[in-house]
Amino acid sequence: MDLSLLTIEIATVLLAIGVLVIGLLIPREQRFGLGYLVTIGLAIILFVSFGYYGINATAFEGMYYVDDFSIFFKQLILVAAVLVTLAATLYVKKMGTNYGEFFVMTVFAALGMMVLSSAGEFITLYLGLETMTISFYILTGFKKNDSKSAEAGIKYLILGAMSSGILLYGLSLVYGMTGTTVISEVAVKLAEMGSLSPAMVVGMVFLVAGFGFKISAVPFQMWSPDVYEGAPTPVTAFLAVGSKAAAFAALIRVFMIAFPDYSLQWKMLFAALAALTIIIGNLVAIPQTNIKRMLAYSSIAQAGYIMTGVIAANAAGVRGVAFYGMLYVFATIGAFTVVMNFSANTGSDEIRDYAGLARRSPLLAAVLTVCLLSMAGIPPLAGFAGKFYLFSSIVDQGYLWLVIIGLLMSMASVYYYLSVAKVMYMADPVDDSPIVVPAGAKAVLLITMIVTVFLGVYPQPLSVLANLAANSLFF
Amino acid sequence: MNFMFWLIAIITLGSALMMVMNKNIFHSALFMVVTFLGVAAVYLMLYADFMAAVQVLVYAGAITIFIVFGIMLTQRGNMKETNLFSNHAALAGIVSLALVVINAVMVVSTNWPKTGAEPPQETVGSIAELMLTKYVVPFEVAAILLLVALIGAVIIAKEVKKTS
Amino acid sequence: MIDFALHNAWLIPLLPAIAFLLIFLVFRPLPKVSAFIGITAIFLSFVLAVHVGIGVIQAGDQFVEHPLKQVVTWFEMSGLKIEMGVQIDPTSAMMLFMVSLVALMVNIYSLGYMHGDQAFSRFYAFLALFAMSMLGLVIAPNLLQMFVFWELVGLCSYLLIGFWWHKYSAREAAKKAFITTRTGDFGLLLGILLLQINFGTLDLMTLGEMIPNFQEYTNLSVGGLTAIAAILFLGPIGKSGQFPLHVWLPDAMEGPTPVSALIHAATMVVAGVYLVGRSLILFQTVPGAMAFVAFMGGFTALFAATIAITQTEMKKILAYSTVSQLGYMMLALGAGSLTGGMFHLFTHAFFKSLMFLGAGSVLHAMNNDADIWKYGGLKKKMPITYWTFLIGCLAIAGIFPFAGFFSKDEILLVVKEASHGAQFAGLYTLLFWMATITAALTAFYMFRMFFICFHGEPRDKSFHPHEAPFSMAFPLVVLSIFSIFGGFIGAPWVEHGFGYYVRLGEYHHPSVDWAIIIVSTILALGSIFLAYWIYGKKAVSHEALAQKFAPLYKISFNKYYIDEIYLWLIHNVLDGLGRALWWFDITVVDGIINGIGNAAKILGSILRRVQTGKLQHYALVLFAGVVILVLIMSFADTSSASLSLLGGVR
Amino acid sequence: MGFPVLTAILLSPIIGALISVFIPKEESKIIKAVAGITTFISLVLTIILYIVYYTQYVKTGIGGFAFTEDIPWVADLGVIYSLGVDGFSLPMLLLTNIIGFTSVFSRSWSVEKRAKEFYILLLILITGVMGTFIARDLFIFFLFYEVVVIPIYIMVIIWGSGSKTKDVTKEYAGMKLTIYLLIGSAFLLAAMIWMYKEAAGILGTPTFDIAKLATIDFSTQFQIVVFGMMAFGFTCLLSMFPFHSWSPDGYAGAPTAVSMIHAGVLKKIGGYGLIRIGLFILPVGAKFWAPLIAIFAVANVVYAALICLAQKDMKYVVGYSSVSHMGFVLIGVASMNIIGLNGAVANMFAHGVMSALFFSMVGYIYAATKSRYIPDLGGLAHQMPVAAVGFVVAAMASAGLPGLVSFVPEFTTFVGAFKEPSLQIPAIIALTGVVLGAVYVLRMVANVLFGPRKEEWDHVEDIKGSYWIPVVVLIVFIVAFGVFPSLLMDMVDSGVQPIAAKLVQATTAAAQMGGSI
Amino acid sequence: MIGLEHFLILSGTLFCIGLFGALAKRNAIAILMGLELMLNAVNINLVAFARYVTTGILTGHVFAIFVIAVAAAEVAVGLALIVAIYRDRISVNVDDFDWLKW
Repeated sequence: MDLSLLTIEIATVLLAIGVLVIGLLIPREQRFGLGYLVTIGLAIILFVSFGYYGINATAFEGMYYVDDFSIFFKQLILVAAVLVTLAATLYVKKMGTNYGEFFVMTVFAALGMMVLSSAGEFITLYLGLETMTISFYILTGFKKNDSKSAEAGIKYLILGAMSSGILLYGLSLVYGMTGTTVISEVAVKLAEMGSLSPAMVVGMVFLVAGFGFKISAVPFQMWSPDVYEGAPTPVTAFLAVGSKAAAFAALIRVFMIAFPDYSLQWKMLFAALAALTIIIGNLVAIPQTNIKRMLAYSSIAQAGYIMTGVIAANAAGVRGVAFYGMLYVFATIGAFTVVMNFSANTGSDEIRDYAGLARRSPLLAAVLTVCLLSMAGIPPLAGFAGKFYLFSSIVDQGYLWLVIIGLLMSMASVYYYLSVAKVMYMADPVDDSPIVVPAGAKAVLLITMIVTVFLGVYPQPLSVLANLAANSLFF
Repeated sequence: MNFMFWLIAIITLGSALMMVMNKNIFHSALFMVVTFLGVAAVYLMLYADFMAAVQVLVYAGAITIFIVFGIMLTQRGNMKETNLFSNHAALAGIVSLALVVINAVMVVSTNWPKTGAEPPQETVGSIAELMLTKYVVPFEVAAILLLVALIGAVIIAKEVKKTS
Repeated sequence: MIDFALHNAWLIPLLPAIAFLLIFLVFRPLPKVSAFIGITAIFLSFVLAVHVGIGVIQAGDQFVEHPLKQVVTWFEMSGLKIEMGVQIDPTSAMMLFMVSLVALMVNIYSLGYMHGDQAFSRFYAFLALFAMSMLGLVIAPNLLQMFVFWELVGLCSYLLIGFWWHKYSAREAAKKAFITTRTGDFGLLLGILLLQINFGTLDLMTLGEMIPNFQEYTNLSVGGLTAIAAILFLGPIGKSGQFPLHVWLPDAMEGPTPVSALIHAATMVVAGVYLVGRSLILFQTVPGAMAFVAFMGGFTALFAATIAITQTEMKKILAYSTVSQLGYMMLALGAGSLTGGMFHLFTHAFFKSLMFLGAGSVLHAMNNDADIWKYGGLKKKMPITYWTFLIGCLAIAGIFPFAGFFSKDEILLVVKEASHGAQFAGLYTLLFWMATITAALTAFYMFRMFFICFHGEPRDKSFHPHEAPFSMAFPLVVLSIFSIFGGFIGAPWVEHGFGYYVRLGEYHHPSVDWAIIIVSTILALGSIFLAYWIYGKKAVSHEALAQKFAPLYKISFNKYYIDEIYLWLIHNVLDGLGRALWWFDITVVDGIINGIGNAAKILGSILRRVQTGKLQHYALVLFAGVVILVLIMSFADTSSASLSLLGGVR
Repeated sequence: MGFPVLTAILLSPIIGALISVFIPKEESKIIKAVAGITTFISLVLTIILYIVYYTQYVKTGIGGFAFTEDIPWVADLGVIYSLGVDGFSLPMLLLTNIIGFTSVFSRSWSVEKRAKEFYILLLILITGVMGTFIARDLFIFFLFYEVVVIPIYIMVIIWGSGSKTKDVTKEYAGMKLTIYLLIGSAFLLAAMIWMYKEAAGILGTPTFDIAKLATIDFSTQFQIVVFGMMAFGFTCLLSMFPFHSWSPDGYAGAPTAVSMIHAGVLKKIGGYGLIRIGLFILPVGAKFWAPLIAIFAVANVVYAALICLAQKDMKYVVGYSSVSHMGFVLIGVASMNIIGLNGAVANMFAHGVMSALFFSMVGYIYAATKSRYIPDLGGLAHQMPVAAVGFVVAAMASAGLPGLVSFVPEFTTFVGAFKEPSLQIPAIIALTGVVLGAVYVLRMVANVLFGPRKEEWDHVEDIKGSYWIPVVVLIVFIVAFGVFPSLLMDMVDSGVQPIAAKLVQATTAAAQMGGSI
Repeated sequence: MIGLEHFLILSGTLFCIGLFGALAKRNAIAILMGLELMLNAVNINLVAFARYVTTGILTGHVFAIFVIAVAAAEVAVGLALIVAIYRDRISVNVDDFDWLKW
């Protein structure tokens, strides 16, 4: 048994526990360095993880994948975690208690995501999922002086538990039909069985519901606006990108590897859900007045776009998902970094309070605009390239209608994104005081903006990685 | 065997239903314990002795105590009318019933790949072996998960000093 | 020199063009220099034009069939080649001479007339621009070049009518002129396009060869070609002020008088006639078109003359007279005589510009007060103006031996000949009589004005008229000389006269029709006498006459209310349509777009309400979704159409 | 190919924008100078290119793409950073640079505040437009195409203005413009993606190279659908009736420079794409849709011209007039023969310079008087004679006066249209636009510039200083290309020839197959 | 003869009763209790499959044990959250938890 394959995960655990212990040992006033410590640790792990490309091995009898696909998603998660922890320092400090634990929980959530993206077997998958989710329950309810935070936590917990219940039920049915929980073996068993049995129909729908909850696909999306709004903003950011991306990784592995024989059925299912998700996400985002809520709906819509890559059910589609997922990390965290620093300064998340932000802090305004437009898929920002990858993977499979819906709605989404830009650029600020942005957050802002622009203009580097990831899944 | 099954089934489901229907949250908790025990009995029928033991220890023991503590912390005095239905109970009923039907139809119409072999009499050994070899990753993850839950529960339940 | 002129005729329009640029870009602040440049340029052009004319005459009728042509490609693409160049033949040579002469005279005249005007330089710049355009039009070897300069003269006309743009009336008149002629140009451009499409060329010579045998080259029917000719004729109708697009020309008198003389009497307005003359072969090939041209011309001639009788402004009367005379020219062309049309064009240019300049002299003296009823007795105060104006009047009235006599008789003659032709004989007979009546009316209204202005006693003593300065008198004299003797070149007794050079087809020596000569002379003299009787001798009160024929007088005085009709049409129909469409654009086209946007917004706010904040509602939706999806998945056969809709449409 | 001159042209404004970022925002004069210099460099380079191409490729009959640059960009998609100019794109590039350079010196009263942001966005905008015209790779084309939308939005909402005659705000105008164009581009993008995949299937390797795509014979059905989607996108941008309603509002709302660029060049991307991509790659589909385009084109011309008559806001007059003029372009496109296409392309150029001058002058007057409402104005030639000259030249060019740039293109367009028997009636109707054009334009000229002096405008200053630049430069081009149209037409002809040849070849092939389309 | 199907139907029904409780009850703790029933039902499934489908291979048991562990963790966190929110709103009625909406 080669445990070196698990280096990344082990390192992450050690980091988390190390920080936890250090946090307990040092006095309260000195704990504010812990955030940076976590960031540096995660960054090192991220750096190390590049060495794991091309291994394409499994550990524990096919139960745990260490392939390029999982590495890619782990890197995605690590990038998200690095950015979030770097950006969150001011916000967390303002939140008050348990400074160190916040970062520890974040790392644990990241660990859960990593396990999820590597899982080659249902039990591992389930535990990864739950580690991630339970960490998020805690993080969501972390803001002790804000009752909304607890409400979001309880909502997330109850709904999350229901959804994992139904996911489990689905998993159990698949296990019952195939007698195995290993994904690759499931495929073999199902291939022997041939036609689709009722249990598999129900099982698949339950799995769709379970994963659909995590990626917030309509009609399983309803928790996300409330939770996104109520959760502390760094958590929202991490939740929006990390949990979604990891769930997509697991979903892709389960459906593409385990159920390729039923792809006709689940593709149809996903196509319908994707269309609904895109439409409803974008439409409801329009009347929002709270920026976190607006971003929540927009992130629902984003999930819809990413689902198109799943529908393709081939390497091109996975490449699209991987590519889009990564740039979505930058766009979303960029946007939420603006939001968290803005609210750390002003205490507000209302869009109308962003009036004149362009003059109070040009950087915040510029980053928010760029990130939002990237989500809308406006060239030359990365979102455009991402959408191109996604939509080009399904257009020749007869899903032109979905492509048109996707593109139309993404252009319509510009309406509410630009409404924010309008407030920031056109209106005069009510309060002229400048916005304080700590160096770490500034770095995050610059990184996200530069990467978003750079990947839009020159997507080649990321597309190489995404290709590796996609191809490793189908080797 | 048949009789035993039906008895256990009725007890389990009946107490589950009672748990749901009861308007006194404390009584509900008691019915829940009965249900858990019923499930433990079902495990025994399925030759899962270790599972049954875990069920009794964890569920009927630990989790029930958790829940009772929860109830005690959040309810003051009179326990009557503490566990009411909400306005949309009918809708919830319809959805649940639909799922019952779906499940039943699905179970009946599916050709399950049963082996027909006799089950092993002893499970603890194999479970232990599986846990420590093949399933060591989930095992470790579960450990971390419990740690997370521990820390988290402490952080969240801890009272904050009202500043300002 | 002659040879140089013939082969470098492109210099003739180029010189004024250079003058324009110099004045406009460099010498605008220096009025004297500007005028000097302008006059020099046009003088040089004139000299060249004279040499060209001599060269053409010396060559005999060689250039009639084989014009001297020099072209360069203007632009070219696969299947379309447009050239620019110079075509020298007797007709264009005649025009070059006439245009440059009148332009020169007007340039000189303006020295005095525009003296002291704020925008003196600009005036000379525009005059030079106009000279360039008009000369360019004249020498055009193809229809497109003609159209190009045609539009440019239109522009100059616009700029010069609106020269005093701070006057409300001037700005409106300029606009009206441009738009009205534009309406005609729509037809001209359309006709040109149709010719280009059907014949593949716009070259006048080539067209001249192809059109008579058009059935060989195209699949046009006679009717089709007639339609093209008629459409093309819309251009001349607009530019040459034919009915019903004549309305702009009287208003154009808002421009400075030299401009009226040059552009709206002698040169630009005859461009339409010239164009028809240039493309007469097209009209001749289809007799219907000829009859159309003739009728429009004849009708306009009479129509304008009836209006001119009652007008009270010198320039207005002259303007209607111009319209009428242009109709005459059209009539001649419509009767098939290039000679007749061009001859009258030639002579008319001199005496009409003479009269306009004379009128300008009067206006100048009368502080630009236009009402003739305030004048009177100017004879003594301004003798040169008086005598030269008289010469003009006699010329236009067609009294022997003045220029108008010969050209007018030529027209009557050809119309009479046409009335003996094979087709439309009745129409031409009618037109002949209309022309004859017009001739009488012309003499009458001209002398009416003449007597009112120059004879009798001054009616308004507040004016102190004075004779024009030399710069203004000199052109009057020169032009009156041409008005007296200009007709001789086309006189019947000249062996190789005007008709020998300017003709279409074989040369016929002009015959003398004594009947026409006598009748027209008697009518003219009679009309002059009548005018004298009413306005000179005041034997009959003109007011009483007006009272007696009140309805007729009113209609004539109000120009048949055509302006009012147009205004009504424009303000109600055209603008009304515009307003209606704008309403449509805002409410329907925009409305649909905004509606879609608003629908999305409303839908968004409705869907938003689904999010009630109650977590069990969310859970219900979640599980209901699961139930529905299971049902769909289990009851829908993926091969069936309903579901393949989701995944099978390409 | 030595010096990457096209990249240099493209980069010059971008460098200007980057420099501007580091200039303190109080130094608005320096920022403007930087913008002016960098766009001027681009302009000069483009003029040199134009001359070189004209003498070495057009006159010699070589034609084709020159000054090409190919750098592999995204390998797995087959995207190549592929630039080049031919007789079609070069006039468009020149147009962009003329207007880009002059727009820097246009005047709008609102720009004085926050000048730094304004010029940075303007330079980005100019670069985007340029890139579209010189991209030979569809992906790069699209990338540049959409780059321009957002800067325009921001510029409209910050420096724009509402209208007195129509109940619109600048926010509305900007949003409408943006969303409209983006919705159009959604279809365009969908069509492009599908075409790309289809082509990849046929060729075996993915490519966006327009020339390579044009070698493929797509099925008739495919062409019809894809061209339809594309045409929707492009004609939205070209403001074809009934998809035009963003355009007058947008122009009215935008600051002068944006109106100039938008009406002058940005719109032309629609026509450019329609011809370069639609007609060239999907000729059979184009043939199918041509009659509909022709009908809408006629509607464009007449409908918009009539609406112009009812306008009392200067910018709306010019806005609707530009809608009207696009009808000419569309008729040329619909004619589908080389003459018509030549006319269409030349018309785009002509309308570009002409409308830029028009908007520049209107904007100047607006900036000076703070009013665009025609009844408020009048007699302005007293106070601002230079602006009046520019205005009149623009008006005359708009009316299609020969000797100015737009006459020959319009004539050519109509020759092309009349060549197609089925287009003759529409063309005749559209020709009335020439008359109506004169009516509304002259009315505006008369009511704004001429007439008695109004005392209230005596404080207004005439054009001076750097504001001379747009007037002079644009008039020079308007007159030069008007008097010597072959400078433009030869160029355009050489660029359009391959497209026209493809059209002829494809449609005859389709006719031979017996398929009636 | 009692077979797999019986157990499956039993577990399904138990699942739905739990679900009903979770969907229809106002008390947040009652909802948690319903959730526990759902997880129990899944466990019956897993154990039943291990008994009938993969006889001798106890994957299902292992799975079920992990589910129990997770359920315990979830209940712990859930109760903590309920206590936390109860402190603030003096209510465990989930219908009161609707500050976040629309």
